[in-house]
Amino acid sequence: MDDLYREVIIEHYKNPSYRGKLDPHDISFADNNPLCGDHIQIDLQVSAEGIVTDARFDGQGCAISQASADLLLESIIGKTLEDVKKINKDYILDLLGIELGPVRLKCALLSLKVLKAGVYGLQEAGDDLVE
Amino acid sequence: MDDLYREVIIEHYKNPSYRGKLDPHDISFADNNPLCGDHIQIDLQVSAEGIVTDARFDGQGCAISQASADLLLESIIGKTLEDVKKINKDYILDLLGIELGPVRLKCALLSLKVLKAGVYGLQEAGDDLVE
Amino acid sequence: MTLDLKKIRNDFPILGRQLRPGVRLTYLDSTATAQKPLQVIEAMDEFYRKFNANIHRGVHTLAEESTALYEGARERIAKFINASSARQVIYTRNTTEAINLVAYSWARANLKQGDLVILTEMEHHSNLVPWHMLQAERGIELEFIPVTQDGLLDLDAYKTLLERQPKLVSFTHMSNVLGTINPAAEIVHLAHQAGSIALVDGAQSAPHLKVDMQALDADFYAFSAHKMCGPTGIGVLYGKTTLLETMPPFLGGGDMIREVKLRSFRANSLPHKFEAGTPAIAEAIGFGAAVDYLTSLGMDNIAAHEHEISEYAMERLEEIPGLKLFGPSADKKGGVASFILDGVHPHDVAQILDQDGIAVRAGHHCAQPLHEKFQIPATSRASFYLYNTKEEVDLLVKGIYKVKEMFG
Amino acid sequence: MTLDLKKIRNDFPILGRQLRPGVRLTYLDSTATAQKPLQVIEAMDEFYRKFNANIHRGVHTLAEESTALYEGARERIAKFINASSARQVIYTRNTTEAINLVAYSWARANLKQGDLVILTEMEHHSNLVPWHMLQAERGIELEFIPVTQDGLLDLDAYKTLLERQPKLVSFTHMSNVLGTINPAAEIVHLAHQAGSIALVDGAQSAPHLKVDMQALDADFYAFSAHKMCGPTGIGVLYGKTTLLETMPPFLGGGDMIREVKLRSFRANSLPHKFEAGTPAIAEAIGFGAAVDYLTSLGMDNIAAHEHEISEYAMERLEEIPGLKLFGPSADKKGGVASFILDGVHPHDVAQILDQDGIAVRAGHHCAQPLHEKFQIPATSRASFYLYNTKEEVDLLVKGIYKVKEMFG
Ligand SMILES: Cc1ncc(COP(=O)(O)O)c(C=O)c1O
Ligand SMILES: Cc1ncc(COP(=O)(O)O)c(C=O)c1O
Repeated sequence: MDDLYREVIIEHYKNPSYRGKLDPHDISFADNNPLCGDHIQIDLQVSAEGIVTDARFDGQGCAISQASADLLLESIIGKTLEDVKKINKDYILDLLGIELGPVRLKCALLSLKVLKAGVYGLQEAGDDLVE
Repeated sequence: MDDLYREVIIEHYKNPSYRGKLDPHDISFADNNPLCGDHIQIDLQVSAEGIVTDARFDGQGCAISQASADLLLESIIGKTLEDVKKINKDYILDLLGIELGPVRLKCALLSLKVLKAGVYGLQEAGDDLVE
Repeated sequence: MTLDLKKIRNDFPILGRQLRPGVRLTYLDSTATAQKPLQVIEAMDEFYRKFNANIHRGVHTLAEESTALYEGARERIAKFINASSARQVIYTRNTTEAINLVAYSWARANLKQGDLVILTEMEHHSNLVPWHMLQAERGIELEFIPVTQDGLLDLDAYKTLLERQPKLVSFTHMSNVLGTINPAAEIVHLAHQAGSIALVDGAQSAPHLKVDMQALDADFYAFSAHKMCGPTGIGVLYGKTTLLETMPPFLGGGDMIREVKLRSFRANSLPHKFEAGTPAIAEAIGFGAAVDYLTSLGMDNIAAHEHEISEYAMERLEEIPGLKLFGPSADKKGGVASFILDGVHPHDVAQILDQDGIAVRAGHHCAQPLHEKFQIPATSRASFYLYNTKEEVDLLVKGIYKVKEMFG
Repeated sequence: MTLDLKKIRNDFPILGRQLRPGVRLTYLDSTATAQKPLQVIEAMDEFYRKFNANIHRGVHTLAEESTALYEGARERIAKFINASSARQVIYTRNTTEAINLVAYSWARANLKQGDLVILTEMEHHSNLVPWHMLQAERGIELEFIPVTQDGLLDLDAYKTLLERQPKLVSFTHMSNVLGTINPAAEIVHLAHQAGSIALVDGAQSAPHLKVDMQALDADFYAFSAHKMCGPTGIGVLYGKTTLLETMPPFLGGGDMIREVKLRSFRANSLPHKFEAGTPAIAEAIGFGAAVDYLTSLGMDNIAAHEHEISEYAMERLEEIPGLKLFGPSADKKGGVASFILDGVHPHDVAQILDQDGIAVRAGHHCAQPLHEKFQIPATSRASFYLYNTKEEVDLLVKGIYKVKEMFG
């Protein structure tokens, strides 16, 4: 009915393919969306060549944030960490196929921030990671 | 030409009768107008019965503040300290015979604040003294 | 006297807004910020068109006029909360800055390691973080009056905490999530009996209840204009004169001084001592217009109207299957309805309601610890103010059914 | 390009005001606060009529719109001062709060007893009192770059002071009394060479000069909207990212947090870390409109216009017997003319000029130590901005002759 709730988003929200945890994992990072308190954790398995071989996310969030996490992880499996570092805001918006205002954008970008903070080995998932 | 500069004010400003210092004195107090930095000192001689027998002011200020100091001191000589404590804003405005906005009012009231702070033996000449 | 809603709604231009073709605004987010009546918007507009000048130091006409307007607003705000003197009304940016002023000035001068500050589990971040910072810096201790499952403060637990001789009890008059109206005068009285001073966060009470500083007897009371029909950028810290007078200044700069030398200064008298630099002049004047507006309607009438709407909303919302409301029953709370809906994230609730122009807030509403207590990350919150109607509650309920359908 | 004064003056409703029958306003007090063009007044008016909502946390349409407007203004302000990122632009109430933010957050985390802070003798109280307070609290040392008799900073003395390895050099870009435009980039560069950081008080430069954070290279730069055609209640602290990121938060509360637990919090990222509570939303939007307005005229054109007026004013004022001007020659200063008139107190000068609608300021202009240096308690100050004309200078001169007559 509305762009924001395209079927693909509702589908990934209700039936995510990459929800869960990975044990063992090579990279694991978690952080919050300061605006709403939503929390997300991302675990990665990475090959010796630096290629993401598996990925999972866990935590709570709205349809936008959960669907974008699921879509994001789906899209990075098989990519190198170097490629992951290059992912930005527009990449996510393309995956979701929607326009978002500044507040909902934060929901959509939370998983990317957490992913990149993990890949870079940072303390915190800052906004500058996705600019 | 303008109410604020009635002849009596210009006259008291140019030729004040109570400018100077008293030595010896029984009460002496000085403070600033925080708005403009004008400074005024008032010295009093007081009889054993608590009657003001002489008074002087010193310092710098605009015509309004100087004239009101001169008029004020003129009016309190012969009064008791108890009477001086009762003097308020309206008394000064009556002496000056003019209306004043909130900023110039501070100029007009500086001498009264300093006088009352001295009479009460306070540390500072606060606004509450003239309310 | 009941409010004339038709007339009132005409005072608020935004309430007539079409968000999208055919979609009218239903504003149910006044707890976050209230809408502004023309009376307030025009007072500020007029200030900039006719009177704008910097205050206090100017002797020219505009400066005299703007000073009189700025200080006149302070007088009316003082009267609105029944303060004994306008000197007790210190302009700040908002409630948050007002509480920080107390934390920086009063608390840093009076609290030392091990001193106890009592807060509650239902505080807004604005009445938590300043004390967290002081705890890290000074080693003060923090304790919290627990919140019961039905959203009330546990006063027995409070009385037990008081035996530990706190220096400060700081609590919200009304919860912005649960809507709970706390027995503020009683909490203050008990604090005083225990030898403590009391700060009341009035961000949600000043807009909605008749508050009276003489009856409340709080040592400090903090509130924001923007939640009570006034502009952004201005709030107030009210304080008892003896406390304010002995507190050191907070921000240093122009206007808060009596005299400045190259290497030292003397502070100005109240309220200026705490107002450094060019203040929010137009905003103070707008705030004055806002309290005039509220006074003209009557705070008792406003509270009664909100109560009626709120009671109706509780009834209607409770009927919705899978919807859980937080907070006490309608008689113990203001016009706030926070809820969760089975299987739907609050963000999605708010987003889907927005498609029909219904503005509710979703998130932790700056009260994360309270949400944690109830083991939920977020709620959706509808809140009601003097301009809301029962028809708007009906739209909300209809919208929630639509949400359920989409995620069904 | 020269400014189209007729068109510009029409943008400012207040400039057409009749103060009293037959008495038009001649506003020569822009150094205290500037007047506001319709573009700014209407941007805020429109915000309240159409978009008002609290920002950041709302997902409904109004909240998205107001957040976008608020953050969009930040982007344009960042561009106006050529900051590399909008994250370096922190909204404060005014210049004063911006300087206090540095004094409370950066300085209290970095300065210890005996550490040297260099100021100048021409500082506004806002760049003195915060350091007096820190001196009293921490025992830091203060030294002052002297002002020469013709109103310039003594840079040789500065270089000698730098040998004492200051931690901070904090100085005004342009004096609000003398009008002196200090060689800010050079002062900053010398500070850096000596291993010190540098704070520039831009309250008077941001409104009047083209400022460029890349060229200036200051670590902090503070300015106020109300002096540059914007509203009251909003200002900015610009800072270098690495400094801002390592500084502890200042005010605690909503919005400046990433996460809050009952007993602890984590701070948000820049710029939000330093913006606690509901900010001055409408005012930020008004500030954005103000920088748009200034940009549309061109800061270089504004500076050139002011220079022309100022040069003319200096010439005319110098001709008046018994009038003494303070500050350097017109080529080294902005549009500020501070003077004293033999035998007449500055308050009386201002008051009598006001009878003809001429608004000048009288007093110490929040720079008492500078006045003390020149051994005068007060001056009268006429100041010029983009909307002032040579005819207004003529009215001023005529008015001063009238004053002389009255007190003759
Ligand atoms: C040089 C200078 N610094 C600081 C300030 C303080 O600005 P504000 O009052 O807006 O904080 C002023 C304004 O008078 C100024 O001229
Ligand atoms: C209970 C309570 N306290 C404090 C605040 C903070 O108010 P402000 O953001 O205006 O500082 C709020 C506003 O959300 C509130 O609801």
